[in-house]
Parts: sequence; C-alpha cells; structure tokens
Amino acid sequence: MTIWTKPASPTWRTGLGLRDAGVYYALLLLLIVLALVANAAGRPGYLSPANLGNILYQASLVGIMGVAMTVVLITGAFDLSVGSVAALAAAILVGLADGIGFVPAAGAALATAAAVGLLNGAIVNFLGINAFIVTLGTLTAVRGLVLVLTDGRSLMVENGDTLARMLAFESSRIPLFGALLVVAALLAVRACLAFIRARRVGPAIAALAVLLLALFLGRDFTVAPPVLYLAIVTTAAWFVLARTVTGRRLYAVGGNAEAARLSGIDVRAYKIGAFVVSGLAAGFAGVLFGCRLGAVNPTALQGSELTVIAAAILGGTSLFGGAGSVVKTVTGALILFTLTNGFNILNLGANYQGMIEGIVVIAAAAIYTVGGRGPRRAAGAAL
Amino acid sequence: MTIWTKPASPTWRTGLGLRDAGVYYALLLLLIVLALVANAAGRPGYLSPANLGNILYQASLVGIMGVAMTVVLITGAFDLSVGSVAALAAAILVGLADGIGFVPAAGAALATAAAVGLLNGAIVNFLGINAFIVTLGTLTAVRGLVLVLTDGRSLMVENGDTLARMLAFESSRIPLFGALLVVAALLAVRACLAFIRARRVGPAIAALAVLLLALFLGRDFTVAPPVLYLAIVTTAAWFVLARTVTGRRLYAVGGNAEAARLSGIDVRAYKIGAFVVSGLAAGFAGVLFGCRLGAVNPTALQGSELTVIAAAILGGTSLFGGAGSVVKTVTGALILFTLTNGFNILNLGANYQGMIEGIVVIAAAAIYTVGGRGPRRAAGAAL
Amino acid sequence: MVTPLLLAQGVAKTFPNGTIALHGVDLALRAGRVHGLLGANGAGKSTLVKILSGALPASGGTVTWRGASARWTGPARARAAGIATIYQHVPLVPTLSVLENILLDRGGWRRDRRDQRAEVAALLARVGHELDLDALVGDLPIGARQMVAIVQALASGADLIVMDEPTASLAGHERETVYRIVRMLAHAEQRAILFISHFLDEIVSLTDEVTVLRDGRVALNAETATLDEAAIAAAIAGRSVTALSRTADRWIGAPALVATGLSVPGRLGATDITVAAGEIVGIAGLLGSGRSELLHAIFGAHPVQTGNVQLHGQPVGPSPEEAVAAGIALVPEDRAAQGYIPQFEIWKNIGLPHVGAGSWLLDPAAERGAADAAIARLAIRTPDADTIVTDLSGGNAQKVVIAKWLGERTRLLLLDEPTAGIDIGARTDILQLIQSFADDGLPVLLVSSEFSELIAICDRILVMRDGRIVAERRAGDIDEQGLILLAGGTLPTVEQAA
Amino acid sequence: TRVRATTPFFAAPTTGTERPRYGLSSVGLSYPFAAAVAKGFSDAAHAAGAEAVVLDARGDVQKQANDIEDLMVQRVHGIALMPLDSVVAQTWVDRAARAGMPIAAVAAQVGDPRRRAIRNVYPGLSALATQDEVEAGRAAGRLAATLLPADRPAAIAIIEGAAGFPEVEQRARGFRQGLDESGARYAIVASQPGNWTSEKGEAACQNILTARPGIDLFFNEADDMLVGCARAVRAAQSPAKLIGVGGSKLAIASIKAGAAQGTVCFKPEALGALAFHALADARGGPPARRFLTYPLPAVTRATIDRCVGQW
Ligand SMILES: Nc1ncnc2c1ncn2[C@@H]1O[C@H](COP(=O)(O)OP(=O)(O)OP(=O)(O)O)[C@@H](O)[C@H]1O
Ligand SMILES: Nc1ncnc2c1ncn2[C@@H]1O[C@H](COP(=O)(O)OP(=O)(O)OP(=O)(O)O)[C@@H](O)[C@H]1O
Ligand SMILES: [Mg+2]
Ligand SMILES: [Mg+2]
Repeated sequence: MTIWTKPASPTWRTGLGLRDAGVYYALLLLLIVLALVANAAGRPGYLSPANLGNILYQASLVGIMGVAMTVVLITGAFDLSVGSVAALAAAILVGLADGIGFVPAAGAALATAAAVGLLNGAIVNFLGINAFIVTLGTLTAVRGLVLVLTDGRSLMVENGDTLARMLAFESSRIPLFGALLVVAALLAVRACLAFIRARRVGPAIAALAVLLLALFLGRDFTVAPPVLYLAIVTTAAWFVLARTVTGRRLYAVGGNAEAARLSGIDVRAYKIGAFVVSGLAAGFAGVLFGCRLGAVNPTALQGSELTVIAAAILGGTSLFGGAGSVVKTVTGALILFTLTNGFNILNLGANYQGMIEGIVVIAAAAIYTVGGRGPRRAAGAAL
Repeated sequence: MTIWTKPASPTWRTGLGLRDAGVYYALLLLLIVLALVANAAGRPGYLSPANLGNILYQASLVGIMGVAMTVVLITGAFDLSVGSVAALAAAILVGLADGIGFVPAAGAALATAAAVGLLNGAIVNFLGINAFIVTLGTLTAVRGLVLVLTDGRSLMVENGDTLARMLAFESSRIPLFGALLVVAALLAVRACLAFIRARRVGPAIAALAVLLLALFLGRDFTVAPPVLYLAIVTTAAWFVLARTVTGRRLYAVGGNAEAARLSGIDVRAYKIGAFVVSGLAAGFAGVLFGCRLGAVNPTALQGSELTVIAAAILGGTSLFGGAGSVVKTVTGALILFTLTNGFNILNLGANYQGMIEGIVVIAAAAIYTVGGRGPRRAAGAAL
Repeated sequence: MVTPLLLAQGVAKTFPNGTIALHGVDLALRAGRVHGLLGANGAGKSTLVKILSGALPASGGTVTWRGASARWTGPARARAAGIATIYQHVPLVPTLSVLENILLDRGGWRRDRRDQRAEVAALLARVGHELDLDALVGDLPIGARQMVAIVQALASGADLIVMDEPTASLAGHERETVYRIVRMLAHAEQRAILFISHFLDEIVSLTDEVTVLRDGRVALNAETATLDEAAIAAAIAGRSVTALSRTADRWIGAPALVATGLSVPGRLGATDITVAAGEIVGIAGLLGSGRSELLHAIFGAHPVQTGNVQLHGQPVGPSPEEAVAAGIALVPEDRAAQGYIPQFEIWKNIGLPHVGAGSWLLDPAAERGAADAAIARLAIRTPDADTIVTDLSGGNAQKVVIAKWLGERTRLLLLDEPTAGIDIGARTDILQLIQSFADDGLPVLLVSSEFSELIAICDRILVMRDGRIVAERRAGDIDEQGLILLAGGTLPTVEQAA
Repeated sequence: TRVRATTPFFAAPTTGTERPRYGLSSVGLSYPFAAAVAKGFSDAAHAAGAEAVVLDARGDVQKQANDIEDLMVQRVHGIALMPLDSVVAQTWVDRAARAGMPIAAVAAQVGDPRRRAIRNVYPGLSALATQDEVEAGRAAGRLAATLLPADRPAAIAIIEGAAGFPEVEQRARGFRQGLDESGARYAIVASQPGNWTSEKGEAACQNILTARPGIDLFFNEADDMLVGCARAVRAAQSPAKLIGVGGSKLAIASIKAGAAQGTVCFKPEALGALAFHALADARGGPPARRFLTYPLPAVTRATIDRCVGQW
C-alpha cells in the first residue's frame, strides 16, 4: 500500500550492512590486503597465529582505554587525560611496588587513577566547564605530577620477586584454544536464539568466525594476558551497555541529557561515573604498562589519548554522544595497530608510513559512512 | 501593559559581566598575579613593554591558527591538522625558496595549505565522515608528506639574499606607538556611537584601554611582524564574523545547519570555506615559522593543534558550533603563553610547570563558566 | 466532591532573566477527570506543567499531592510519585529506539526484557496505534515522535498524566488515537489528566473542567459543560475572537508556481502542481502522507529530487539557495530542528533569510527595526527583540519562524503547519495575515492538519495520500468530514462522545 | 609464480637467497638526529650487502616495545636499539638476550643512567655505540669557561630539553663539571625547558633575558634550541654568548655566521655504522670491545671545519 520502499527484512540486512558492520569489513579488508602484499614481498609469516597474537597484544592497552573512552563519549563527554593518568598509575605502581608489594601498589595505582577520573567528572559536571578544557588541564597537570613524582627520571622495580610477579601478570602465555571453543559454543547458542527469535544471522556469523579462528590458530596458540584482559573488559562493557538498564541510561544521558533528566535519570551520576570508568581503565592500562616493562619513564604513553579517541571514533562512536559500540572501538584500535604492524612486517620506508596511515584511516571511516547510507539502528543494539 | 521586569540597562551589565568578559579578566588576573610574584621574587621587569611584546610574539603563531580554528569551530567542525599543515607550508617554503625566491615559494606554500584545507572540507562535507577522524587522518598523512619531502632531515635556505628577505618578513621591528594611537582614536569614535545608540560602554573601555596601553608602552615600543599579522588577521576575522553577512551565516550554519539550509544558506560552502580558511591560516603560520630560521625540521609544530584548540575553547568557543569569538580566542592563547612566560621569568622548575599550567587552565575556564551563570547573550554579540 | 489528587496553590515562577511567567496559579486535578488548561502563547502553561512535574523549581506557592505537601526536587521524584508528563518540546533520545524511549524511566537491570516489549506491544494494540518499536527515534518525523512520547507516558502507569499540547503536531487519525487514550485513561482507569491544547473543539468535547491562564494568572476556571467555544476564546484572548469566515470569490491571477514531475525516490511520486497568484492552495493528508515532502521538493531541499519548478515563468533550480533567491519561502513543520537557530536572538533569526540581499555588510539597526515590526505584527510575547528564541514559549517561537518569511521579497509562501502550537487569537490573526498576503497577489501553499483552517481560508484543496495527490476540490465544495474521508482517515468520534 | 613487489616504498625486496636482515628500532625518524643514525646504519648495512629493517617508534615507548617484538618475530639477524628510555630498555635487552638475538644499543645507554656508568655496558648487549652525554656536557662546559668574563662571576642560563629525558640532567651535570674543572666562577641563574625545539628555545631565552638582562652565557642542551635562542639574544641586543650540543647543520651555519659561539660535535651517522658493525661481528663470537664511541670535540667558529653537520 505504501510507496516507501522498505527492505524485506530490515534486521537481516542492516546487521551485516556496511553501516553496521563496516568497521569489521574495514579490518578484514586491511588484513587481506596486508597479507597479500606481505606474501608478494616474500614475508609469508604475516597471517601466522604468532603475528596475529602480536597485533592483539600491541592493541591491548589502547583497546582497554578505548573501551572506557567509548563509554565517556557515549555520555557526550570527552577525556583527553587518559594517557597521563595511565602514566601516573604506572609511576605509582613502579614507585610503590618495591615497598609494599605488587598487589597493594596496583591497588593504589588504580585508586589514584579512579580519583583523577572522579575529579574530572566532578569539575565537568558540577562547575559546568567544558570537558575538553578540563581534561586538557588534567592531561597537563597529571603529566606534571608524574614528572614531580619521578623527578623527571625513569623508575624501575628492583626487587626480583616483585618484578617476577609483575611480569607474570603481564607476560605469561595463556593458551586460548579451549577458551575460543567455549566462546564459539556460547555464541552458537546465542545465534540459534537470535535466528529463531529475530531472524538475525549476525551472531551465527560471529560464532562461525570464532570457531574458524580457533581452528586456524590451532591448539598451541597462546596469547599474553593483556589480550585476555582486553577481551574481559570489552565483554563486560558490551554487556553493561547492550544488555542492562545502566547501559540504556548511559546512551540516554548522551543522546539527550534533558530527556534523560526528565525521565528521572540522575544525569550527573552517570556522566561522572563514565569519567571514573575512564580513569580506572587508564589506571589499569598504566598498571599493565608498568608490569610490561617493570619500569616507567616520565613521558610514557604521551599522546596516546589521540590514538584512543581515534580508535573509538573509527569504531563509529559519535563525538556528540548517544551512540557507540565498544566492540567496534576495539576493532578500530585493531585497524590502527594492524596498520603499524603491517608497516613493520613489510619494512615500509618510515617516511611513507605516516602518509599511508592517514589515508587508510580516512578510507576505513569512509567505508561505513559512505557505504552505509540508509536506515540506522538504535545505539548499542548491534553486537 | 507588559509584565517583563527588565533590568535597568541589560547590555551595560552583560557586556562587562563575567560570562561575556570573563576570559579578559582571567588574563588580567594572571598578569597581575605573575607581576606581583615576579616583583616579590626580585624580577621587576615582568610588566615591561619588552616582555609584553615577547608574550604577544610567542603567542602569535598559535593565535593566528586559533583565529581560523575559531571559524571552523563556529561552523560546528574541528581541525586537528593545523600543526601538520603549518609544517608542510614551512617545508615547501624552505624547500622552494632557494629555487624560485621567497614570494613565489610563500605563495606555493599558502596554496598547498589552502588545498589541504579544501580537501579536509570536501571529505567532511561530501563524504560525510566525522571531521575529527578526517583531520586526524590528514594530521598523520600531511606529517608523513613533510617527512617524505624533507627525507627526515632539517631543510634550510642557503641563498643569503632569500634568507635575508625571509628574516625581514618575520624579524624586523615595527614601531607601534602611532598605530596604537590611531586604533584608540578609531575605537573612541566607535565608542561614542555605541554609547549613543545602545548605551554600551564596552567599546569606550576598549578605547581607553588601548590609549593607556599606548602611553604605557611608550614611543619606542616595537613589535615583531608576527604580532602585527596576528592583529590584522584577528581584526579581519572579527570584522567578518561580527559585521558581515558571511559572519552571520557562519554562526547560523554552526548553530543549526538544517535551519540554515532551509533559510537558503549554502551550508556546505560555508563549512568547506571554514576549512580552507583554517588551512590558509595554518599555511601562513607555517610561512612565518619557516621565515624565523630560514629552516624547518620535520617535527616542526608537532602537537600545536591541541594548543590551538585549547586557546579557542579557553576563549569560550563551543565545540558544538554556533558560538565563538576570535578576540577571546586570541586572549585564550595569550593566557597560555603568559603562563609559560611567567614560568621562565620566575625560573620555576621544569617538573612543576605542567602541574601548575594544568590547574591554571582549568581555573581560568572556571572563572567565566562558574562566575558567569545568569542571563545569556547570543553568539558573537560580544566584542 | 472527592479531594483533589493534586492541588496547586499560588504557584509562581520568575525566570532568572526577570520574566515573570506565573503570578500565583491555583489548580486542582481530580482522579477520573480530564482537566483542560488553556491560554495564549506565553501565558505560562508549559511553565506550570514543568513545575508540577518537578522539571523546574517554583519560586512561590505550594503543591499538594494526594493530600501531602510535595516539593519535587527533580523529575525523578514526581515520576516516582505517579506523575507522568508529555512535554511540549518532546524530549526523546534520538539515538535510541522507539521501544527504549518508551521504557526510558524504567528501573531494573536487564535492558532487553521480552516481557516489557510484549507489554508495550500490548499497550499499543489496546490503544490501536502502530509504531515500529525498533525504529530509531531520530529518524522519525515530528508527529511520530509525539506519539512515542504519548505512549511513553501511557506506559508509565502514572495516576496523573500531564499532556502539553499533545495534538499540536498530529493529524486527524493520530488525534483520534490521542482522544481515545485520554478517555480510556480518565473514564475507564480513573486517572487524572491535565490536557493542554489550543484546539477549542478538542477541549470542549474532551475535558470535564477547564482552567484558562492569562499573563500568568488564572482567568477562568469552570466546568466545561457550562462553557462554549466563544466564551473560552474570549477568556484566552481577553477579547472576543471573531470566527474565520470564508471570503467568497477572491481574486485569483495567472498561474505563478508551476511545478511538474516533482518526485523524491521512495517518498513522493511524480507530482504536478500549479498555484496562481493570489491563490491559497491547501494540502490535506494524514501523518506521513508526503505533504512536507512536497513542500520541500518545491523548495529544492531534497538532495535527491527530480522535476521542474517555475515561478512566474522563471525556472528555479533545485536548491534552497536558489529557491530563496527566487523569493520562495518555506515555514517548516519542526520549528526546533528546522526553523530557528537556537543561539540566535529573535532579530537575528528573523533576519537570517534576508541578510545578504542588499549588501554584504550587516545593518543591525535595520534588522532590529524589521524584527520589532514583526514582533508587533504577530504579537510575539517577548521582552524585546534581543531575547534568545529558546527562551520563548513554544507558540511564540513558532511565530518567530513565520516572521522570518514575511519580508517584501517573498513571492511564494510554502507553509507547513504554520499554526501548530499557536493560540486561538493568534491563529486567527495569522490566518488573516495569510489571506491578506494572498489578497496582495502572493501565491500560497498551505499544509495543515487542522482541516477546518484549510476550508476556511483556502481556494482549492489538494488531498495527498502515500506520496501522491489523490484528489482536488474547491474549498467551497467540501466539508471537514469529506476531507477526512478523502485523506483516508476515519470519521472523528469526538462529537458522538461528548 | 609469485608477484614481486616493485613499489618504491619498500626497501630492497628479498630474493630467494636471503640477504641477512638487521633491524634498527629508532626513537622516531622525524627527529633529524635519529634519522641520521638510521642513515648511518642503513648505509653500513648496504655496504655490507645486508638489508636494514628500520622501525620508527615515533617517540612512543609503547610503540618501541611493539617494534622490538615485531623484529624478534621476524627473526632478523640482530637488533640495533636506539632506546627512548634507558631504564625501560633493560627488559627488551633481557628478552632479546634470552632469545639469543644479538642486540646492540645505539645513541643512548641501557640501564639506569644514575646507577650505571656509561662505559659499564649492560649485560646482554652485544655493544653500546653512543656518545657519552655527560662527556658532551663537560666539553661544552670547558668551552664555556673560555667565553666567560674573567673579572666577575658569570651568570649562566641553561635551556633544557623537554622534562623527563635523562639527557636533560646528564648534559647539565657534565656542563657544570666542565666549568668546575676549568675553574670558572659562575652561577646558574636560570634553567628552563626549551622542549628541544627552536621556537620554545627562542621563547625561553626571550623570557629569561627579560628577567635577567645580564646573562653572560646560554647553554642550550641541543642545537635546535641554540639557533632559536640566538635569535632571542640578537633581538634583545644582549651580549650573551651561546653554546649548544649536537653539531647540527643549522647550528654550524649559525656559528659560522657568528650568531652562536660553539657546539659539541655529534656524529649520528657514525653511531649508526658502529652499531651495525658491532651486530655484524656479534655473530662471530663475543666482541672484544663492547663500548664504542668517538671523540666529542667542542667546536667554535675557528675550529668549525672539524665538524661536518650530519643532521
Ligand atoms: N527558560 C526561560 N527563560 C526565560 N523565560 C522563559 C523561559 N521559558 C519560558 N519563558 C517565558 O515564560 C513565559 C511563559 O512561557 P510558557 O512556555 O509557560 O508559555 P505557554 O503558555 O506554554 O505558551 P505556548 O502556548 O506558546 O506553549 C513566556 O513569556 C516565556 O517567554
Ligand atoms: N508515523 C510514522 N512513522 C514512521 N515514519 C513516518 C510516520 N509518518 C511519516 N513518516 C515518514 O515521513 C515521511 C513522509 O512524511 P511527510 O513529513 O512528508 O508527511 P506529512 O504528510 O507532512 O506528515 P507530517 O504530518 O508528519 O508532517 C516518510 O519518509 C515516512 O516514512
Ligand atoms: Mg507551552
Ligand atoms: Mg509534515
């Protein structure tokens, strides 16, 4: 009866369409292109499990911070201070670990990082100052604090035992074959339900992908712990955002703060909460950083905030709040690190890397903004 | 018949209130505090004309880029690429100056910079990709281009004549006494008109301030050319934004693009135009930078985009478009550079500078966001 | 009589900028009754609603809820106590789905509960309205968003439901749904309803009691049965309002607007339309029938559109810039999203389409002059032309959007629901203004969901359905019911129920 | 049939008979000094018929850690490490040593510079090819002593690099040692960061000259800041003398022009070559000498020809 041309079964299409899944396609495309070029250039190891594990490992810190950044962006704010906060956490961890042991030191580091997040959130929400300028201020101030704490020098952990525990926390190898199979099984269950209920094939594809991945990587595949932590953080954040009322409220707060307020949502609490989460995640990234090296330098992680935000925005998170997906953010981070890893593997002339990276980033974003014109889906509804 | 109880003369009050003039007060306060501390520390030269001239000079490149950034922000976009574009312009200038002379080389540099701006604008507006990710991409790509052009080394101008002309363009001394008197006179005329027409005393205060400044600085006061260029660029941008149809439309485009479009404004043209202006300004800053030393290194002006955006936002420009004042942006830049100047004068330990800078930036923003609660005035209405 | 569910006494409100919106208003709302709240634009209705729902703090007076004193510290408290509100500027989250917006105030921890979805679906079925629960609210036109807000309030299960102009941007069919909902809530479920509207027929047929505000004071409070439309209109305007009457046989000139083959893929089928100088052509249709699309297509505002537009024989290119340059004016239906620049003062908004016509330099004095004239002409209630539009009441903001296009350069007026949210007195004034423009030879194309308006002032009425013009009638040859039937709606049940 | 990449971007494509590949993890190839080290490394590798894999950490420790990982995964023949941070680099060296991968440090030492003397090469390193930063500062100090007024204690200002780099403290320490050894009478009245860049160096000098117009000498911890500072000094018509560290082309031009008085001559290309040769030799067995360096002459206008600007 209508002349509005609706697609036959919209959820089927949109779940896999360029707009919704574009960032995954972008990553896949990049991997394929790099693998082909690497092969042609006589570097066949590119798609090896070890190298894929490396990419994941290299992207893990940015990924963890990116997940939290996505939460902040969803609430309509902005956090530039994550790099500095991570450095502060690392400095506190390394500075205290010899004295009080690894676990208490890590606790202190996380607590401090969360406190900085709380401070950011409180200033933004109670004084009403723009989040950009506030977190730019804390970016500078916290980096200054790191300089004061370290006296401008690098710190390192001396105690061999403590160091060993820190390294174990960050650098042991974790076999992943079994875990991947379990995940694939869980996803398969979910896929069946999703297909029966809503004819969505997205989850089925995800389950298949994980299964194939597990088989491809093989029984001996291991990853470093940060990859696992990233997976856990991402899953937890995804669950909260997509499956709980807290998540809905976070989207509401960012999508239209006034509507959220009028619906009885404590807008400030959610906005401040997002900053605390961001601080905590930065702190955790800092702890991992400190454990990775058993040391920290005062300029550690400088400038990483831009990479983190880039990952989130590449993943389709809106700078204006109300939309964003943590899984896509992690994919965005993987795109960025796949690229630099590819440059390294291909031994691409350093001078050309920047140019190519810039172009690829824009092209990746173009894939789903240009390709994905059409009906949108609600925030957080996609996997 | 009306029930409106109007404040006696609202424009009088709001024009000088914290919300509208807060950033000027913040700068004044900072100057006063630093002058007092410097005096107490036995460094009386702080408020000397020469030092004030230095602060202006040091802030000039960021100021020029900030003015254009304000225009971009007013239209609701974002330009992270300015630092890279400026470096590219400097590299082109320095690379070509020996071959084709200073003026053609500068022309080529400006044209290239404007072309990058156009590219940014076109991608953002025709492909619909987020400005943040596009300009982050060009930030990386253009910096890469600089690396390719310079092959990772510093370039310098060899030809003595050319070098001399470049230095003259940037480093001669320009007496300012007469010019300031003229400006004061012009402002006084405007002040009379403003007072008669609308009982606004803002212009009168500005005229008086300039006059006092001229007398204070004295007959022998000279500045470097970049200060003059900054003044010209700012005045021109202020004039366009506040006094011309183009300015009104720029604000409208950023305030509500759809409403502007339905009012017959070519929204895309204005948005792209803003990017071109930003590119041009960055190019001009790059030319000035190249002229300073007659040389350029590949990392030139790296990271300056954040300072530029900070200046604009400190000046009260909205990240969401539709509001902003170039004069306040320049004031924001002056706040940032007054601070580092103060650190140097007071010989404050490098490790403590970051902490204090961060806190002062937040405090400066707090002055007018917290102090300025109350009746609002519209975008671009203030001087 | 039963004790009121909610009792407001002496509620007063002064805004920070000095505007006194309420001078001390008394209001009593009872379970099982529909209470109408009326008043001219800017009379203070929305302000009162916001105070009752905790969205704004009062500056004086008391509110009693179920016999106990209530000072809401925020909307959450009022919601929890059992007051649900549909605000005038429909606050929804554009990035969430229809379902999630409806469930926005729900607690619990699971986001995607199937029982809640079923509950909402059942609710929709009960009120007989269709909504795609998974559509993104940001993609919906304003009428559909209004329905989402209504369902949201409905789903909250509150005892008092406050509706601030719920029907202002709805067309016939959806209005019927709203009436059904209101009756069901009040009479079947014994809830209290506060119903704000500028449509007197609705008020008369739907409400049990009315309160009329004027300049922030109660001007009238009576049982509806004791009143008629004229008496209410007089109370609202503070003067007697003459009903619009058709001027027979107006002068009509040569064809001015000739549009051929206008179409927008998927939204507007190929359409030809001609409007003569001095002619007022109305477009009737249901929500989503493509009326707005047609006006936008004439204005050249669709990125993908085909067809030709000629004005007085001159072709007009397909872009808003060219349309404005040719003298075409469009008053869009969604004033907040399409009509004004929120940060601008009234005078800058009014001047926006005109600046640049003469000189590239601004002339603020002239702009203010023009704005002051428009404020006087349309009786916009504002301290002065320097007020920011977002500080105006809804109807007055709408008047600003109309005022944008009343300049001398306008040669074709496209009006999309121009009277949405405008009070009865001003509505008559605006319609008369439109007539006077037409009398001066201006061609006018008027979209309105208020079919009586169309019949009153149009010369010819086109009926749209599913993106096509399906019928054309001379205004004198058809009545409201006939239009409704042509548009594909069902006949209203208002009269029968009253 | 495999398609061979012929894109000019790529470093020489490998053939069936693999040429030996050596990796260099650079701090950032957009820093001219690091770029020159890389050039020396690559040139030496080419001359020896080997392939150089040069990775660019862009000033980010995290990225440098990743780069080293990538090099180890690729099983290059040896890694030259230009560490962004000496302390942090220890773990990388340990890891490489455990994997049996020859690794040499270039341009900066590995191990906490406060605890480990520069000549005491970190265990596990095949070699350390660097200039001694303290020594460089000392050379500058000795040169400065000759430029100071004899009749009164001199006022000296130090323009530091960006806070957080160990060179900041090392060069300043050496500088004071050099002055003390020469028996100079002086007071350091200001030390302010110039963040390694010419524009910040210029600003710092301008500002310091306002507060202390009577500065006799500016010690710039890097040559980029030296050329910026020279502009400030000339603009303020101050008689202050200027000394830098590094021997960059720009600084050499400045000294030739008389705008600055002297600098300490670094040879980054030589460092790169030294590191390569150390790695190439490491496969033959334990090296005879692990600390590799070159003399650091302080040059003035008179002796400027002894310094060829390599960056
Ligand atoms: N935030 C505000 N700041 C200042 N004044 C305001 C504000 N909101 C409303 N007003 C003023 O308060 C008065 C009452 O406004 P209100 O919105 O209550 O009117 P209303 O009766 O709902 O009108 P309408 O029928 O047009 O919606 C108006 O004069 C309006 O300009
Ligand atoms: N209730 C609705 N739900 C979803 N989409 C709708 C609805 N109503 C209209 N639309 C969409 O709006 C577009 C056409 O509506 P348009 O605004 O042109 O019609 P209209 O007759 O002016 O209706 P309105 O009264 O809403 O202005 C179509 O894209 C249609 O899909
Ligand atoms: Mg209202
Ligand atoms: Mg419509």
